Amino acid sequence: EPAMVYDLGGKFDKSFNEAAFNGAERWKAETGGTYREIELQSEAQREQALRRFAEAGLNPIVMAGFAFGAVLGEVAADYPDTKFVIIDTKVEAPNVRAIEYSEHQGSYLVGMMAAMASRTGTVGFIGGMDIPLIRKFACGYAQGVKAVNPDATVIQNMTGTTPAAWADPVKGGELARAQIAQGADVIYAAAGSTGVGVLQTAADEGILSIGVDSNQNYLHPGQVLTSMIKRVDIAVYNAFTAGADLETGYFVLGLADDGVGYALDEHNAALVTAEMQAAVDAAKAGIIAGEIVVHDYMSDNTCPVN
Amino acid sequence: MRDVMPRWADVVLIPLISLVLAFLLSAVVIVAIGEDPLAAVRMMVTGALGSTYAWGYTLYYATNFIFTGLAVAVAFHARLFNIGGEGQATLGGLGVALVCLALPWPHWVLALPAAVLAAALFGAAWAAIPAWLQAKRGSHIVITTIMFNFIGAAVLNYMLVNVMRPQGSMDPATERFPPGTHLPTLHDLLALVGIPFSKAAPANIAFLIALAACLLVWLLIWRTRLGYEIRAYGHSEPAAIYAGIRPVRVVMLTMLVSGALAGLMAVNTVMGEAERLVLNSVEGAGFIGIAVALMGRSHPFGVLLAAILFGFLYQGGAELALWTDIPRELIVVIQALVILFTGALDNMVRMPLERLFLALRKRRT
Amino acid sequence: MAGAEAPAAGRHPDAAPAIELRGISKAFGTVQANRDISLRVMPGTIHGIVGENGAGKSTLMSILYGFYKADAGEILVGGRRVTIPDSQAAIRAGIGMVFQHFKLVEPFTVLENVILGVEEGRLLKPALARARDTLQRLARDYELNVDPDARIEDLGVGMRQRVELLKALYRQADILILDEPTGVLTPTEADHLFRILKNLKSEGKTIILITHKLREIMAITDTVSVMRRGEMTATLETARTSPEQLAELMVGRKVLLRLDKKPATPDQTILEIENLRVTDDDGVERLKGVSLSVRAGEILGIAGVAGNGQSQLLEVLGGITPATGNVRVKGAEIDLTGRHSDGRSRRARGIAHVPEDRQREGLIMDFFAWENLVFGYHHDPACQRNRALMDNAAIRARAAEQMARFDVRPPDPDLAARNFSGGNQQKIVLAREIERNPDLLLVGQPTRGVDIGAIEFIHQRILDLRDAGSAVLLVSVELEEILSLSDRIAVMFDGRLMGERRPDQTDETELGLMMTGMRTEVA
Amino acid sequence: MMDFATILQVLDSTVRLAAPLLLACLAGLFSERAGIFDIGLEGKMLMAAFFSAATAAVTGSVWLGLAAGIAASMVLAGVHGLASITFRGNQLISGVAINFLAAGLTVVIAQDWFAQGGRTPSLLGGARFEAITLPLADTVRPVPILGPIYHDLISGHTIPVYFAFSMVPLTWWLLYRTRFGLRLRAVGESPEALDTAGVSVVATRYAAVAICGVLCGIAGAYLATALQAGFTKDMTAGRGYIALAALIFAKWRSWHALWATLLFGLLQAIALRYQNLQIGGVPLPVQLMDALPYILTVVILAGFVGRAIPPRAGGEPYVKER
Ligand SMILES: Nc1ncnc2c1ncn2[C@@H]1O[C@H](COP(=O)(O)OP(=O)(O)OP(=O)(O)O)[C@@H](O)[C@H]1O
Ligand SMILES: Nc1ncnc2c1ncn2[C@@H]1O[C@H](COP(=O)(O)OP(=O)(O)OP(=O)(O)O)[C@@H](O)[C@H]1O
Ligand SMILES: [Mg+2]
Ligand SMILES: [Mg+2]
Repeated sequence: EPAMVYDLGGKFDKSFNEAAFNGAERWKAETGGTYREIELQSEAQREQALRRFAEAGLNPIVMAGFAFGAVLGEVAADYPDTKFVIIDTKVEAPNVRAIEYSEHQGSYLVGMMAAMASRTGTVGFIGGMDIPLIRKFACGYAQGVKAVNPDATVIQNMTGTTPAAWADPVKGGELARAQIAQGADVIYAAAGSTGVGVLQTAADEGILSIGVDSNQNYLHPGQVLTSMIKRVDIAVYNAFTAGADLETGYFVLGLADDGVGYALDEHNAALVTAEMQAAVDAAKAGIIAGEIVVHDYMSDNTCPVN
Repeated sequence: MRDVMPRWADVVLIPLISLVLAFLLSAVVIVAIGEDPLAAVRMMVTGALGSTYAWGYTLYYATNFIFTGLAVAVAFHARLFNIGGEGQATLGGLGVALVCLALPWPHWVLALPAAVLAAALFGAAWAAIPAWLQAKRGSHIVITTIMFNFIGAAVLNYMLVNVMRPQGSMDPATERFPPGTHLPTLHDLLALVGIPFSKAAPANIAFLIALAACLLVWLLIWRTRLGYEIRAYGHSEPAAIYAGIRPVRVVMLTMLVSGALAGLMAVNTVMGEAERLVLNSVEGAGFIGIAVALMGRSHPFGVLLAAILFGFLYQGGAELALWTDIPRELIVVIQALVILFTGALDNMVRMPLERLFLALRKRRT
Repeated sequence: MAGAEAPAAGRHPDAAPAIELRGISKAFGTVQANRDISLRVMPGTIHGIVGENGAGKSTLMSILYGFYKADAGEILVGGRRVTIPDSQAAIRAGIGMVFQHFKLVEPFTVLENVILGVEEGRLLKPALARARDTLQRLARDYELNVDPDARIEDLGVGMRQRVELLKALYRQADILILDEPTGVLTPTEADHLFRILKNLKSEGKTIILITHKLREIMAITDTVSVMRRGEMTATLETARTSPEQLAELMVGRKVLLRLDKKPATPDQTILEIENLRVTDDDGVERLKGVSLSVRAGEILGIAGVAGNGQSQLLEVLGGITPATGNVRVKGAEIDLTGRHSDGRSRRARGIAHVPEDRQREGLIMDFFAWENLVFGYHHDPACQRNRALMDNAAIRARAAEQMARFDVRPPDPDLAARNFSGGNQQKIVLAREIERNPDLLLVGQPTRGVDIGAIEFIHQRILDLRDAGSAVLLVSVELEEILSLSDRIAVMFDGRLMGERRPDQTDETELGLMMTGMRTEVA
Repeated sequence: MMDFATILQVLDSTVRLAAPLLLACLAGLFSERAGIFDIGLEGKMLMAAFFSAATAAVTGSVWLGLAAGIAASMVLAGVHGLASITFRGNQLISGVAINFLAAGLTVVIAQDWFAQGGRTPSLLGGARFEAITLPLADTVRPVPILGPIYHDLISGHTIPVYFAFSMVPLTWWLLYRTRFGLRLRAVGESPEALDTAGVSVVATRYAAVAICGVLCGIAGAYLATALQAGFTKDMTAGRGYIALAALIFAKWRSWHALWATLLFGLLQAIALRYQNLQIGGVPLPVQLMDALPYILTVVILAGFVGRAIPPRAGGEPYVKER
């Protein structure tokens, strides 16, 4: 029986954790299997949760979030027969499958769309916890925006310095208001369930927003320009499907692997013009082909544009 | 004139009835969310007591609650309501982490006393300002300790994010403590006497420190002059002043001891279990200390029993959350009900009982 | 037992009693505060109630005023049965009460206090205006002048009592209960109060007056009831009784007014006080330069109306209140403000202290008797087992002996202090303080609320200590006690000593005059 | 530095963030002025937040949600009243218990009803309080300075915000100009005075506690149905404690409560927007901003900025007979 461990935002954060949850649910629906899951209540429980599941003989154990990195190193060594999957950070151990995504690539695409949809030439970015991973989103986004409109302004805010930043919709809403006041008319939220507040405020104030991780277009139909989807669900689904025979190692999934992308569905069809779509698809092809290189913030902790 | 009730009724009967009421109400909640309370209890018992692994967790949590429960109890004796165990334990954690990371400790035997000292000092320091404000300025210690919980959280947050987070890490946590600081677990300790015990459970030598703390607190309160003065002050401040007991001194010392005890909890969590400092490693244990002290009638032995009960609830509750649809917050509900019935609604049980005993006595005479 | 029939008195001998109580009983937990009490008070009279502390006087009156609910019994007002479940009902029945401990809202103004509960309407404005007018009228009619806009916290006790009276009058009370109104008053204020009461009586109002002072009973009441241990022992016509008879009824046996005591043999000076001054938290100077001395083997009694600084004097000497001036014990200067100005340092200097309020200060009511018997002396080397721990076994053993010697009943060191009667509680305190053979014993109100048997015992112990060569400083509001115990008597008034007398060369009248601040320095 | 528009923005969000603090603070004011200390403001708000969101989500009506929120908060107020008035228990302990009860029950029930990890579904349309535009807001907008102030700052908030601010003079009037207020203040200073004046201490205190419940209920409902669109676990995030701090800061007075909560709201608004604030070249860590309300309260309590004297009978149960 496989197991899923969600990070502090909770499995219904409509974003990162929920993507993982959706993958697990899809596996359950398709195979009729069962799995165990736990939502963390505090940082201190990470290790306990992993050990509890490993003790109970669950296999594989999938965890969503970079913050598990530090404890997984320890725990994995104690349970060599259990396979672990960690998303968003690199952990090297023989029984660990570590998956990272090229979020900068997906963010680049939605950045282009933001720039094209913006009338004011000012777009916003609201990140969750201020860590290199989120700066990677921001940097990719900014590059996409500038690629379309070099004169555009990208306002960037982070919500906090601790995991609480992933779960503060009020703060997200207030930051969105602040950015709107500064002229932003498209805001990209990469902040877990904090982003729900951003999208809500954007809808209330009549501007466009961009969702993250899961497809969030449905939250405010006609008011969410698109979502930068990160296919955590596929990672979970694949891990569950592979079961104990899971291939371990380190994997980076990008546009080429459909690990990241932008969402297009009936909720935002009216917002995405054909021209927009063409430009973005071209860029996607360019990136896959290596003609366009999107700088990865985490490679050197700097961003060429901002 | 005599007491209306015999002592055993006050010490045993009332808490017991209160506890039963709290549990009955909890059962109602479980039924209301469509679960079977009996099955839940069974699962909690196996999950918390059914294996050495389970015991290891139960005792690990109980260790925390012994420390915070003693902290609240000691303050209660001076009629001080230290609601700041959370903050004091947080700072205790900071102290432990600083000590563990400061030196390349060769062996835990050396690191442990230093960490114990640091945890106690940091915890006491965090209680000192509210204590001083209470003693000198009469600011209500409940409010100041609440404020210091928040300030403590901010301090830890700042330290972990801006100072102690290792280079390149995204996680607001310190790096792992060096192996020389790793404490022996119950597995290691019991192995010495040949008893097999789960290796994965986090209960560690801090449990023994907690037991020692119970004994020391008992000695302090009932066998030393300071304890005598603390109790006297708690019963009557004017009488204490008459007797030459200085309120400032008693309030300060009591709160320092209380804060130190709360801080010691970090030896268990930060040094014994996590082996690094993370945000919110206290996980509400400071507040559970209130319930533990109330239930244990502020007596170290009562605190020990109540702490084990809460350790059981905590671990059992975690198991429930894991294997059923009952969320972990059910434990918070139970905890709230225990505090409500043993603390705030004490008279609800006491008044009818007193009437009963009064009537019984009248009948006898 | 039922109360005796009240002899008819006052202006309407045939009228129904203004108040009639029948078979009132009330218990607080295990304490039976009132037992089957009956009482009749005729309209237009002043009726006194006397009794020892804890006899149940206040409880009975509080029941009449609806503050407590009686367990049994009935109340008739003006001949009609009424139920008084709360004070509102009492007020409606025309009953007003001035409590022993005032029931005023301190941060409120006089006006606000007066209208509280009788605002007549949802808004305050009309009520305040009406009350202002009424107060003006009452002030005129009864010499009850108070600034209606003053805050209670800024008023002295005398003024506060006026406000309480005004409250009752504003509610148009016909029956006024006053619970120990003169305890806190200066003699002038008390005289003023009695003038008002007579005035009210002449208007046909009925007054019930609780007091400890038999003098007042004799002076102002028409009839008087005596209570003892929750029961009503007698109701008499004042004109046909005497203080001695009342005292006997109060305590249940003949009262010895004078003790047998050997003449004092004063020795070297133990306590010297020079120019002692104390200012309390409210900035009021309570001691205004007191100087006195006490020698070994003598008892100095301090007489005075409560609130004239005697308590502060004891508290300063006991290390509770800081002060300025000089105090020397056996020639050594005592620290009055610094690091050594606490009870512990005083005890180390041979000063023992029996505080005025044993339950609030002298004892920890929830501690066992044996713990209380070292209270304040718990740092003594004899109490320690080693550097860290106390020797509880030894303390308990010594406590048992002391309790036996002081005839504490029951002599059980493992009983909590709160479970002893007042007299036995006091014996515990005395045992603790006297058995240390102090150089100086400070005693405040040693026999307050203590039954006569215990009084004699306690007095004897204090004399024994004197004869053993200790200096004793005695403060008491009971003039008889002062007269019978002291070797010298100093009278205190308004924070100053008014002069000194020898007990055999003075009497209650002279002392009483001095206590009112009148200089009688003729000798 | 900040321009006028930014200042307006920050003030605007100050108003939004101060509103729940103000409501809770006034709630505490009523309770504590009547002598019932209440550290359970947080719990009552949380309970109200959940039940208002849940009801609004199910019925689609924010007004029904508001009613449910108030009712839920009143139930907890009733528990507090029972413990501290009827059974004369320890008010602080009761408050602690209530906070835990709310923290636990909201999640347990939310999980049972909605199975969304302790949340309610997002609220849409009529299930939320919408911002209302005050008359003439658009007309006067072009007027310099005053126009934007009226349009951006004063207009455009939700009904509970306006309610919260109008409660300030109302509270003052109630306390100082009405019979009820006189009695309420009296019972907090000297319950025996009120009792002997023939007014029921118990009834007066229950009334105060009930008002506290209503105001906390509105505060909680505002959080879930106006400030946010739905309930999330622990969404009060310590606001009850900040309100308590503000109450001390305000020295238990209604107008002071307004300034205190506005100040704390401003601190929150600034902390929300500026992760790294520089003042005179010195970087202020955001953690300091977060902790500032608490630090200020401690400073106030220490008596360095005028002393806060609580109602005299506060925290003590009224015991006539031992
Ligand atoms: N509220 C109360 N709760 C419990 N016991 C009480 C209460 N009030 C009085 N008692 C007890 O009832 C008895 C009678 O007390 P009461 O106050 O009526 O005496 P009193 O005659 O007025 O004495 P004093 O002269 O000291 O005023 C005492 O034993 C007292 O301790
Ligand atoms: N000026 C003073 N006034 C009153 N008490 C005093 C004064 N000086 C000392 N004492 C008390 O008298 C006792 C004996 O004093 P002394 O200084 O000789 O004691 P000690 O053994 O040195 O104790 P310590 O270590 O506390 O100074 C002590 O309990 C002390 O507190
Ligand atoms: Mg009395
Ligand atoms: Mg010395």
